[in-house]
Amino acid sequence: MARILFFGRLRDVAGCAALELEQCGADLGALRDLLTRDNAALGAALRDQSVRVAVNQEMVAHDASLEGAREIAFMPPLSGG
Amino acid sequence: MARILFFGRLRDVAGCAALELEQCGADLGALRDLLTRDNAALGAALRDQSVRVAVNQEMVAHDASLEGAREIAFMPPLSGG
Amino acid sequence: MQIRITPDRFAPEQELAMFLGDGREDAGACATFTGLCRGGAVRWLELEHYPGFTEARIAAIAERVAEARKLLDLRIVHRTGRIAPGEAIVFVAALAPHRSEAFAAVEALMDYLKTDAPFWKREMRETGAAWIEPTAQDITRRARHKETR
Amino acid sequence: MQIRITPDRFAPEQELAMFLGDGREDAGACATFTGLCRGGAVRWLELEHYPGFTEARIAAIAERVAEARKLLDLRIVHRTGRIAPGEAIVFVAALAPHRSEAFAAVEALMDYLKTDAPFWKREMRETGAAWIEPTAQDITRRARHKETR
Repeated sequence: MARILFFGRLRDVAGCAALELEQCGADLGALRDLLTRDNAALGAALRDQSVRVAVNQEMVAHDASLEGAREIAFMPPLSGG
Repeated sequence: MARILFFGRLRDVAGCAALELEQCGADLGALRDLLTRDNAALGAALRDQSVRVAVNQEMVAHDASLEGAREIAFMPPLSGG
Repeated sequence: MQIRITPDRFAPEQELAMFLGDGREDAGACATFTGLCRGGAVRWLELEHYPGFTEARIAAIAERVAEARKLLDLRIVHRTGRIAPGEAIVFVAALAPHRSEAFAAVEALMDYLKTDAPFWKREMRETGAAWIEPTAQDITRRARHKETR
Repeated sequence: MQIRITPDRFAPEQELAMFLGDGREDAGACATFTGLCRGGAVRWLELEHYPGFTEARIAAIAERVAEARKLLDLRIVHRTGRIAPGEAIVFVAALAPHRSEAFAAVEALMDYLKTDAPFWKREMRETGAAWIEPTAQDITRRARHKETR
């Protein structure tokens, strides 16, 4: 069981802020394929190089393994201040 | 009649914050000579290149004329903040 | 060091009062920055963060800046949620023995917050909503500070 | 724009409150600097100025910086007389649409005040009094800002 979080404009594309998945796949590539199945626009948006990913609140590479992943966050370019 | 002001460490050397002079000389060189007569240390201190001079509250060069001078200020290096 | 992410309005002057309240005698310099919500075409801003993650990331960067600049104290307050024109979005204050470190720390932290802290900002305009992303200038400015990389 | 030279203690947070009080909606950035009297070997500072001349010189420089940086507002408060450790000596605040101008203005004004504003500063130590003059670093820093020359 894993929780997928979408922030900023990715939330608009996903149509929700969070998803609960029984199976999220072995790695981020597999998860993106899974999310693309129902929403092609979301798949494309998640593949953008500007999107950062955190697994269990740690930053990871775009092809990271999802072993032990409980929370996966997709983050478009950040902007505070 | 002119008022001569000494600031910062020049006041310590002059021994006073202000002097009133009937005649202050034609230019700054003459005034410095006049002030040196009674106080050699003050003459040397006033000739230091780091000392700035204002006449009637306007910055002037070290050899400025004192025509119309009512207030002559000798200022050692400045430091606020 | 205090880092606060809050949905509530805050007053920069109260933050400064609390920050300087201790009155340490080894401090010679306090630099601050307050980011304000501009009006005009913008009716309000919406700021979102990633609870837990955002705080942890900012704390890690803040500690590095505090160490690199030998700060005596540091405060960061960042609003989330709906922010109206004229309201403060962010307040950063740095206390140091001398001014160059205090200025450098506040600038480095602001450049970081603008480009790399986990916040997402949306401007609500008459014409609709627009997500705001860092400008090329923001990214160039940020690259100046090795301690926030 | 407000410039105040005062023998009275002042609270930086009150200055910031007054400075931001108008709540203009075209402002996006407020940078401030507070210079504090450090303790340790120093029992107190004595700050002297040249009444009339000091105010006029600071006002002329402040106007040039405000114009060069397109500031929306500017405030400078400077103490004179006897200043105890922990007390504020100087407060500078700049309001601008964007942060780079606000930071640049405050830094330029502080570099000017440290080296070229008509103030004379004496540290009263256990061992006697010492006049403080700008350091080589102060003078180098000041040379960065063409608008205050």
